Amino acid sequence: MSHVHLPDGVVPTIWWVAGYLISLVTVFVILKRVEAEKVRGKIPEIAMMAAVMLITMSVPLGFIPFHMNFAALAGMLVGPGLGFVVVFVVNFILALLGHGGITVVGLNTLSVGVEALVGGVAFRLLKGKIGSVPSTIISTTVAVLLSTALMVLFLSSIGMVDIRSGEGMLHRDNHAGDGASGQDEGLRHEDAAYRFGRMALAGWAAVLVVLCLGIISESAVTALVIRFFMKVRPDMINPTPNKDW
Amino acid sequence: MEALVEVKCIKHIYPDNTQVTLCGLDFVVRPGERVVILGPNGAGKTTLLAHVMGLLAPVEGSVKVMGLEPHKHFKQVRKSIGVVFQNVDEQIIGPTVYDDIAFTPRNERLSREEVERRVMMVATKLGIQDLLHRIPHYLSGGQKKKVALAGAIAMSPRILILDEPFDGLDPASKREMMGLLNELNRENGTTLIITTHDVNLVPYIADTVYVIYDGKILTKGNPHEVFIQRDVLESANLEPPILVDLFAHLKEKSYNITVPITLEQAKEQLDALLENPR
Amino acid sequence: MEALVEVKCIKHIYPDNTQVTLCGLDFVVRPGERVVILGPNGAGKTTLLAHVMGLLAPVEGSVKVMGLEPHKHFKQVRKSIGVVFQNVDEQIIGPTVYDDIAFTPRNERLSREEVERRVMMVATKLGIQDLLHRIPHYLSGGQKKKVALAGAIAMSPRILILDEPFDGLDPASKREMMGLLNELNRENGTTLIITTHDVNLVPYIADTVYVIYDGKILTKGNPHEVFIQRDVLESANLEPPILVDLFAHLKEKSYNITVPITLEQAKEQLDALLENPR
Amino acid sequence: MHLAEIDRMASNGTSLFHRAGVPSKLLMVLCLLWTVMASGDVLTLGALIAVLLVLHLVARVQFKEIAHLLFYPFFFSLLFALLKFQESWASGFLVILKGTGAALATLFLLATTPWVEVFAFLSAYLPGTLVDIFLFTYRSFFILLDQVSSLLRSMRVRGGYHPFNVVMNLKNMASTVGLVLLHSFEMSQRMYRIYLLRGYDGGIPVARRWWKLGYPDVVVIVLSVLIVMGMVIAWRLL
Ligand SMILES: Nc1ncnc2c1ncn2[C@@H]1O[C@H](COP(=O)(O)OP(=O)(O)OP(=O)(O)O)[C@@H](O)[C@H]1O
Ligand SMILES: Nc1ncnc2c1ncn2[C@@H]1O[C@H](COP(=O)(O)OP(=O)(O)OP(=O)(O)O)[C@@H](O)[C@H]1O
Ligand SMILES: [Mg+2]
Ligand SMILES: [Mg+2]
Repeated sequence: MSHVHLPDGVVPTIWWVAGYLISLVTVFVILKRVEAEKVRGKIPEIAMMAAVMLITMSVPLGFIPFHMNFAALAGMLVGPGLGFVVVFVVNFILALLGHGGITVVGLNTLSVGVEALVGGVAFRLLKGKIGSVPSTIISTTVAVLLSTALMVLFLSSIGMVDIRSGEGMLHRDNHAGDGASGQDEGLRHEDAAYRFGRMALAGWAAVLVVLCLGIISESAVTALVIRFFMKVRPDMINPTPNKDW
Repeated sequence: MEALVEVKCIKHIYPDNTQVTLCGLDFVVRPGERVVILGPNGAGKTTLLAHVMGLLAPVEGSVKVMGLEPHKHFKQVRKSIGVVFQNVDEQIIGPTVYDDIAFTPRNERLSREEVERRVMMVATKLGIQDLLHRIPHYLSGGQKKKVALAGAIAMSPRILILDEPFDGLDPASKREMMGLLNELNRENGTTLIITTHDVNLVPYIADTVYVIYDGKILTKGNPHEVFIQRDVLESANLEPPILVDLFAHLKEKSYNITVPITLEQAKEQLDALLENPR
Repeated sequence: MEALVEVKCIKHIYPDNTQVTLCGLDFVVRPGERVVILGPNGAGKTTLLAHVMGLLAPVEGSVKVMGLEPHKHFKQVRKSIGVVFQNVDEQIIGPTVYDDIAFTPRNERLSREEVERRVMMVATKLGIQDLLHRIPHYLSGGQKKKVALAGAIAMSPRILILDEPFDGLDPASKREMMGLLNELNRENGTTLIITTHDVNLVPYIADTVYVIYDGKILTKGNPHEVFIQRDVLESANLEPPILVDLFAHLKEKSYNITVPITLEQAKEQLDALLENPR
Repeated sequence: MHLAEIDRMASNGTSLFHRAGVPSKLLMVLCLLWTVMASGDVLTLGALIAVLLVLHLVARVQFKEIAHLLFYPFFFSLLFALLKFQESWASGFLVILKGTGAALATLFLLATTPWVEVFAFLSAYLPGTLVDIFLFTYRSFFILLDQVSSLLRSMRVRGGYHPFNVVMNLKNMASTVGLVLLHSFEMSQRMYRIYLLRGYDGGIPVARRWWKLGYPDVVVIVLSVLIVMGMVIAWRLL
């Protein structure tokens, strides 16, 4: 669970509609940018990647109820743009099949798709310079962090979460008019901690711990997989230039 | 001798409510025995093997391996069992042949030297030392089967279970695989449980043959006993080996022969018969 | 008769630099012929078929199908070819059996009625009408093979290519599959190109047999001609069918027989011989 | 694997809802979704969820699978509910009920309609490439699922499963994922060539058979209207 799936019903309607529009437009633009002939040849790969993501999401890792998501890996293997398409397909199917969030497929795609985009682009930039395993770890970590940051930023900007206290932004009267500027951060933090009790803090801390574990395991497994490919099929990691984007 | 494996009238229900039963005779395997299971597609051969391995639990009936119920005592029983699945691609886990053969020993937390010793031993036995650093995915079908077998016997299991080990192999590779299995049986006393569709090979690899069809174990016995029961085989949608078919024809014409099951026996029989027709 | 398929001394290099050559005799298939290709694992059978289908292009030598080079004129050649691959899962595209059989007709932009007519026709021929609205991955192995075959023959191709179609089937299903193929050949004049490891089936399904080994086409001929060349078969790591083995033994003892290749021939030969030993 | 179970239920079910066409079911599910999203109090939501459960019951859906699947939306909405609980218990529950209820509504569609049919319907409105990707994903998913479960099975039999050892599992998982990816990419290349051979030139055609309205469709449409009306009346009363 290196990302937080938004459930239905927490995001105001305009926002999830906007999310849908933006992600669909992105998908269309990506599919249009590549020539029809090429996309067609890529469809099996995109679909396989999506299937792999769907399947690995259901493989339990010991007793911890989290799963890999491999969006960054998708960006590295099929390319950043097509990786984004993969994320859309996976999110859509998952939402239909009960992970919930049919209304927020667009937003979830944007937040996870960023991982594919950033992971894929960063990997392409780095791998020539510092070798594929270190660049995998860096790209994955950056991608997951960025996507999480975006998610938190988004949630705080719609008033679900207060980014400064790291908590639920609930008593609107308390924080009203603060905007995103955030002066006297420390003070408010303590203030908030007292006010909202231990439960929220504990919950949020748990989320952070899980997040760290998630980032570490995601990077580790992605790196191991990339290393495996470097051994077996290096041509898939270093495709001939401008095969796709 | 006490039985190593004993399966009594089991019933299994797959998640989609497909019911598979196996009643009729009991399925019994004794130490050191070579057992072949015959039956048409969908008869339940793979299902039976999965119960013996402890991967499935029966809803009715009993499965015992060395006196234990395999699905309850999975860990203990697993250590006595080596398995080669039908589709070896799905069983080769390691990124290199060496890693794959070392998979079980490493997971048993053996020391590095011990792991290496075992890998070298089985690799030598199967003649795949040269492949140790290759990537399994790019080996030929026959080589992959050998790697899978090597991985299965790395911990010297008492029982070796093979689901259609000869599938997709050319005749020479089949013969080689048979030779390897018989050698394991002879030298280490490994018990073999094998399923196959190739009846013509059965006489060379089986002490006991079980025929299953439509939820029942129809018959058991040594290959000769089983193959002369042509009506049973036919009712199970199977065919007797070609030689049995041919000599049964002669027997019907009341020539004085015993139906042979191997090529050598057939040659002898024919020679004797032609010397001396009636 | 002019050749439908003609392959002359090709060489192919896979991306990982594995070189596969096929020289020696030319591979020639005439309209309406049933051709079986024999050879050990890794001999290059699947590679040869891929060239005929136009999926691979040779770096040396020439491949002609109906006078065209298949990899250059892929679209034209494709329409005359139906294919059943070894792993049928990879070839079933349609989300339902109906959609799968209709895949090629629809892509050829046939009218809805024509598509339906064709689907019903092949489904009836193969006896899978009841499966039409099922989802392919819930079918058994044998059923999937039939669906794949139905999809391959929906456009009534002149040439039908089958890579190990009998693999993993039980004897009854094998016989059924053979019956279907022979019927197609007899009734529609479909040319068959088949690879298999099961030499015992070859006499029932082949007009011409090619033996390939180590980059060469070693021999060709009708099954009888090929199977009595035991030295060639042996040098190709193959075995003659059991009956050929048995009767060759008699022939060596200078009994007056012609080596049979089918069970019926064998019975006749034996009957005649026993009536009349020398 | 729950996705496979749901698909199996959808493909093999025979209830009234299984027999209804995609458009009418889609209409009903959209109505349900809208009511779930629009309702603002615990009581209405509770009633809607009760209705949904009854619908699942009528469709003879296995609750065990549903429960497993509902764990995800429950868990994720719980995260957000934790933040809301400080406001009031009711608003916390509202988040959980909304998240779970919406998931329950979409599940109802997928538990009574095979995946394929939903995409076949959507294919009229989505670009061809995207529909092809969805259908390819569907096939690939089931082919790979078989492979993965076999791989996991072998791993178990070969002693590679350690329920409480995350590091060991991570290592084994990485090699499994690598293998599966390798198999799948090579398979996808083979499959693409096979598809070309079979005449693929963009567009996997699917039969659409939903222009006929049967009595199950009528029932479904009436139910949808009732649900929406019930919602509107509930608003009036409040
Ligand atoms: N995972 C499964 N889910 C549902 N049904 C199954 C499953 N595996 C097998 N079956 C069914 O159980 C029955 C027995 O199957 P099994 O695989 O044991 O047959 P088999 O004798 O091994 O056949 P084959 O010779 O084709 O390998 C069949 O009807 C099959 O369809
Ligand atoms: N995609 C590939 N990449 C690299 N090498 C390959 C590939 N496919 C086949 N080969 C190699 O080419 C040679 C011929 O393989 P091919 O699959 O044609 O043999 P085959 O006669 O069909 O064998 P089998 O009976 O096992 O199916 C083998 O050495 C094989 O390893
Ligand atoms: Mg089986
Ligand atoms: Mg082949």
